[in-house]
Amino acid sequence: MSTTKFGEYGGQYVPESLMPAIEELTDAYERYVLDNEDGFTDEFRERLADFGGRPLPLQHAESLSARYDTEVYLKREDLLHGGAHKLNNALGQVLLAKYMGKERIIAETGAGQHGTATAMAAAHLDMPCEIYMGETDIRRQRPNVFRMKINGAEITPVTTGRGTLKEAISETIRDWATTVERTHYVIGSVVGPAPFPSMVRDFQSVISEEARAQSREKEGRLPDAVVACAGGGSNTMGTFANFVDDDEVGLYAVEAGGSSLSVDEEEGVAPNSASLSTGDEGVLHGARTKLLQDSDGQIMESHSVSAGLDYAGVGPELAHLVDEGRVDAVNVDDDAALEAFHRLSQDEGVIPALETAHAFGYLEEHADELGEFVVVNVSGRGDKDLETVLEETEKRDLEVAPDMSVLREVSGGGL
Amino acid sequence: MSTTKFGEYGGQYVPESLMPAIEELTDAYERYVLDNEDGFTDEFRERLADFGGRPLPLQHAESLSARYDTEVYLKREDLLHGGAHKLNNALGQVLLAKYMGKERIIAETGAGQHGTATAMAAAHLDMPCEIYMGETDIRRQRPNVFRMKINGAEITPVTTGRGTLKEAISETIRDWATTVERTHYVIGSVVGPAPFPSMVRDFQSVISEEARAQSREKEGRLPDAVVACAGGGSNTMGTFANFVDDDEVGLYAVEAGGSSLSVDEEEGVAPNSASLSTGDEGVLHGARTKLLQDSDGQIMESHSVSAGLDYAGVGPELAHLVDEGRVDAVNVDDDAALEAFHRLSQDEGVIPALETAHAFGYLEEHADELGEFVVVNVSGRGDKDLETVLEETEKRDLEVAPDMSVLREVSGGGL
Amino acid sequence: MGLEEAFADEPAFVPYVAAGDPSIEASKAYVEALERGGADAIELGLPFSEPIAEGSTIQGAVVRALEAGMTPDRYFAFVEDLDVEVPIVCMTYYNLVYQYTHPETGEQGPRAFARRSAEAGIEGFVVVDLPAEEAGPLREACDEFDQDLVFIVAPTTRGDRLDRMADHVSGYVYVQARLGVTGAREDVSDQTEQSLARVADWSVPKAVGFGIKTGEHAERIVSAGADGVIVGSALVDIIADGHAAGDPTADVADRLEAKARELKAGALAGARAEAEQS
Amino acid sequence: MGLEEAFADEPAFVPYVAAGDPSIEASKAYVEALERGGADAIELGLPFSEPIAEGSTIQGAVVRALEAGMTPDRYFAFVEDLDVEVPIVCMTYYNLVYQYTHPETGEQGPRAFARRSAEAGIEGFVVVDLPAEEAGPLREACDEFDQDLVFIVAPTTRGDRLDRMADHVSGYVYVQARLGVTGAREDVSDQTEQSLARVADWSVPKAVGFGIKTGEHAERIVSAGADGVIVGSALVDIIADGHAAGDPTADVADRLEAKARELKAGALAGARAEAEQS
Ligand SMILES: Cc1ncc(COP(=O)(O)O)c(C=O)c1O
Ligand SMILES: Cc1ncc(COP(=O)(O)O)c(C=O)c1O
Repeated sequence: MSTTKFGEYGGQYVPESLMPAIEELTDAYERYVLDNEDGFTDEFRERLADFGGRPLPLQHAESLSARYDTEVYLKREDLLHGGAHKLNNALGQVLLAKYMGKERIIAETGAGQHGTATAMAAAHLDMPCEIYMGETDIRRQRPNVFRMKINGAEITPVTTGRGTLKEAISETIRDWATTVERTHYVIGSVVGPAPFPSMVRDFQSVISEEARAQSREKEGRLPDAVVACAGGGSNTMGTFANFVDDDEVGLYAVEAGGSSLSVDEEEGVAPNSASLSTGDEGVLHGARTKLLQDSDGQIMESHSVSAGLDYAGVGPELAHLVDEGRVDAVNVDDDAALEAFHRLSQDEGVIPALETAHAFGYLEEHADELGEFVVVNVSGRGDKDLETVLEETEKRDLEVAPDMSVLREVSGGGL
Repeated sequence: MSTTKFGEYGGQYVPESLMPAIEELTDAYERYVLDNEDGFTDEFRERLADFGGRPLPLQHAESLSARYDTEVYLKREDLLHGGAHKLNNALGQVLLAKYMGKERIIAETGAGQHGTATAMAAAHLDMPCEIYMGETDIRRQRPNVFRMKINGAEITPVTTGRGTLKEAISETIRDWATTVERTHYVIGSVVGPAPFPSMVRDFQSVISEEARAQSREKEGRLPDAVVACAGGGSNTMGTFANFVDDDEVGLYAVEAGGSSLSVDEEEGVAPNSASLSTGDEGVLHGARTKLLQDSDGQIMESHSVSAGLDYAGVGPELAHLVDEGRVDAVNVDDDAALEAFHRLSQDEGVIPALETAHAFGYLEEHADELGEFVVVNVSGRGDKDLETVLEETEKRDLEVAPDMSVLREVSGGGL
Repeated sequence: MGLEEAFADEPAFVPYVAAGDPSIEASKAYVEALERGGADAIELGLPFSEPIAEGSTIQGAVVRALEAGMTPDRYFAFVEDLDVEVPIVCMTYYNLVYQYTHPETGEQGPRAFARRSAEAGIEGFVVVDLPAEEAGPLREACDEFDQDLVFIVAPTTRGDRLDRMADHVSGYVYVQARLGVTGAREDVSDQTEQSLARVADWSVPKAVGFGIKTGEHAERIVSAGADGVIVGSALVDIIADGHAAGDPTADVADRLEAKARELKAGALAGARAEAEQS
Repeated sequence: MGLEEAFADEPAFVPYVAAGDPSIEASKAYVEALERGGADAIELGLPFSEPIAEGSTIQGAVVRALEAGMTPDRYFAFVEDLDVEVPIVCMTYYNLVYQYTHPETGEQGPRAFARRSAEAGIEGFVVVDLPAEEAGPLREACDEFDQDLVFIVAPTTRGDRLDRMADHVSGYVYVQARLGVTGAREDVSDQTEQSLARVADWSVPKAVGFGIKTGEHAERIVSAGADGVIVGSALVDIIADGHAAGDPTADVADRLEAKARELKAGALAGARAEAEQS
């Protein structure tokens, strides 16, 4: 039997109409995912390999290792089909929906990475798919919108609120509440009501399963530190899961510090997405967890230069592990993330997602505290972020930014 | 000793100032690549695995197999770091340049895939890198231009002629002729003077090395047909190389038929890039091969909806294999390639490069002639082509195109 | 207990509006108009920033109420200020309950929220995202402060879950007429009768909500066996239209009162029809 | 053989222009002006669409000539039409040789090209992208039709390659003064002397080209031991400027003639300087 709670966190805070679906899902999770009924897990692993491209390398980062005088390894989730760790989970859930006899997939997306992963998985498994996406995010993640449409998904723009991930999740829950009997909601991170946080973690834990074995192969031991960015926390939990019991391995969840850690209560806006570091306990989107909220309990608009970290909540298990002292919740601001983006691109030839760049921003600031063998999860590639990076880089005076004038010259003004 | 010729094709037709460099390269190719001196090949293979993500899957394509009533497998080069097979070669050559003691890398690029691969490899191996790219291509492949810049490469726009690959190659040769002693020119396909065609083939042949073994694993035998698109022909030769001696395996090189196979001599324009199918023997960019040229021997402007196939020449070895009857030269037009692009995206959840889509267009038209077990090389992913696909799809009335109106609505007009 | 009494004599009409929509004063006038129109109890929404169970109509109300500055403390003051006799049920989401800090005791959480509700004269709660499984702390606080805790039974609720809710429920049971989110519909769902059948032997009154728009809907629902009807979106539409048109509060209040009369009359007609059937 | 004779008496001045740049007539006038200015032989470019060894100046000439309609057959007619005495060397790229179809014999390839060249009165070839290794077929055709085949020695050419070229070369050897592509430079490269030293014992005259711009350059090159200077971009610049300004052909021809005089005078001065040194 799976549990719905992680300490006091987690649970199932959803409208009653969803509870039966959640019970059905719990049952399916236990049978198929935990007990490999009908060979579900075998099929999942096989598809992850053939369609997804797993296993993925743990790459020694030569320039960074020299720069920080420590052995830095990159866990290359950016090489997963679709360009981010998201497919591990999306493929697992769409496949599970098939096993459950569901006829339709819905999902929300912020950065568009979960949406594209879900659209790809749905196309691969021949499931109709509808994706909810905030209008703001549609604007700032156009390439991913294209990709979802091209994979045959329907995109429904969400116009409420600020039009980002939080609103898209609410809207997807609404759809689910209406169509729950034939629809599976593929949640995009280790958030939401149980069993989602556990299930998404299990699908993502292939990251640390591989990384743990690869660490032993490459360095003959476990790493001193494992670093991953945290939005909802799915790449984070996936990267940590198989190390949680190894007390000697430090686990660092790097949140988006945005432009500042302080908060505008009046406007209901937090200029960051650092719910683990600065949030309070509360209930959002089905789970008790750490949240960005005002003193009344209204949810704040979070902010980050990276759309995929721009979420006011965080996975309940991660909140629990932070409270337990097992995981260090840290954060990195927009500027440092952008610098890290350029540094990794130029020094290692790996263009990371802006989300991922936060993990490298932390490395830059704290490498000397992380020991002699550090694994950083490259949760995704940065192709989706190119326009944002250009814009945000132009606004700033970064040390490591490249000169982009050739684009202006050739296109004749305007990037 | 390597030979410079494939039958009558190939050779070394270059200005005298480059000949010594070509001799030096030949020597390095023989020692490092062919004889694994100083462990070059071992290091190359290791970096292909750790940095590139190899081996890559041979994936069973369920929908296509059902559609064509034949077992269709996808060789997933789109999962290689950078998003196309190009890194196999770029990494090999940049590494070789290091072994040769060169201080600087130059390259030309059309679709931008070879440029991004080279920029990534150069960043990874800490080599300064300059990329020549036609103005037209800079405009139609913006995301790749961003990526090269972000990886720290310099981009030099080429304004001569129509501003595409042909001009970019000429310009790169000019740079090389000037700086040859300290510079290595990373040519992007199996073209150019010997030893480039053999060397690039060798670096790319990891594709068929894997695919051959994987075919045995998955189906217990070799495929009846292997299909790959052909621009210069590097993914093509890489996919064919280890099957050439297996006479029972049909090899299909799919060229860009563009909008028509006929030619406008007056304007010097071929509305296609089908040099294998329609070209004549001639000498271009250092090699004797099949070319799109007018009756005087002036090179034509080729055309294809996919920038990466848009080249008036083709690898000399491929020209030879076609003449020998070992490889079938076929072609697919722009419309069919676009249809195939959408079909693979929707039915398999794999968004191919427009170049790659040509191979699937051929499958659609000739699946019944290819036997019961077909391997198609997915030479790259389509992220770079999204804008082009949108534009070109809007101009046409395709059966399988998705409805893109959501993008217009949200962005408020104009895609 | 006040809530059950609302259903005691005749089928109850229970309107929903969001407190503070579109302003504190107008909202007060609207609540009072609904009582004049025949409301037997009022579900008064305490607006939460993420109303995941609401359709676009009530989302709109929530946004307007939040923009008008509604907060939990202002909500309680609003209730204290209301000039109505019928019981008030606080409809909200759990995070506001969970976060609530009592202004005097300084205590935080469900107990503080229940205490303050009782002080304000509220009779009970519907907490939309609080299933019976997670309701322990609030249930205890309700017992202590004499508040009812209403649960929603969905068309999909069956078996064990029904039993668990039967154990926890008090005041009335909110029978959700159809799957999905709130919002007025053109028709009445077939699922209603089946849902009513499933809770037939519960000791609390059965109020049906979700999608009821007209007196005729109300009549059919009551004739199908409901003890009352809950109507939200059809009323919020009137508020939204009035707000959009810039109509005087009194006019909108009159319209609400008239709509309330229609719905109450429908419910009564339904009761007569049911009496005839049986 | 005509070509070697051009270097026989005194240091030769060998200009390069593209046939047909910027029009057939103007180009004819320019070639004739160069002879008047003292040219001892003329390298006349047959324009190819992919001039990979040329810098931007000569690329420009090639584009203009192609736009003016220059083709191999028109090129031969152009040469036949020229009113000059000095030998003409055809400078081109191999694909045009390879593709050439003789209008009468219908034969295609190097032999057809050499035949037609001989018929037109051409004395030899420089084929920029044809190293000695690939030159077999053209070398044979040249022998048959009494054409010289000039090779370029680059600063990087050494050892075996030099020997192979020494075997194939006739007419003169084109000593490339620096690495890179054609184009006028402000200075004269140090590499020149070293390159000249490497071919010192060759039996053919040594002409140095790449980047020579002024009479003074020419003087220094000849005094360093060259038997002649080849000048292209500095002359093409004059044509390009005149074309851009819309100047009358006669004016541009005068400027070319004057520049030719300067360069030839420089070469002669260089020969005197060398004679004094030795
Ligand atoms: C590349 C990448 N990394 C990280 C994240 C953050 O999500 P999570 O914290 O669930 O891993 C996202 C979300 O879109 C993402 O796209
Ligand atoms: C994805 C992809 N496929 C194919 C090609 C064609 O090149 P080649 O024929 O050398 O494989 C390109 C060239 O850019 C490419 O990007």
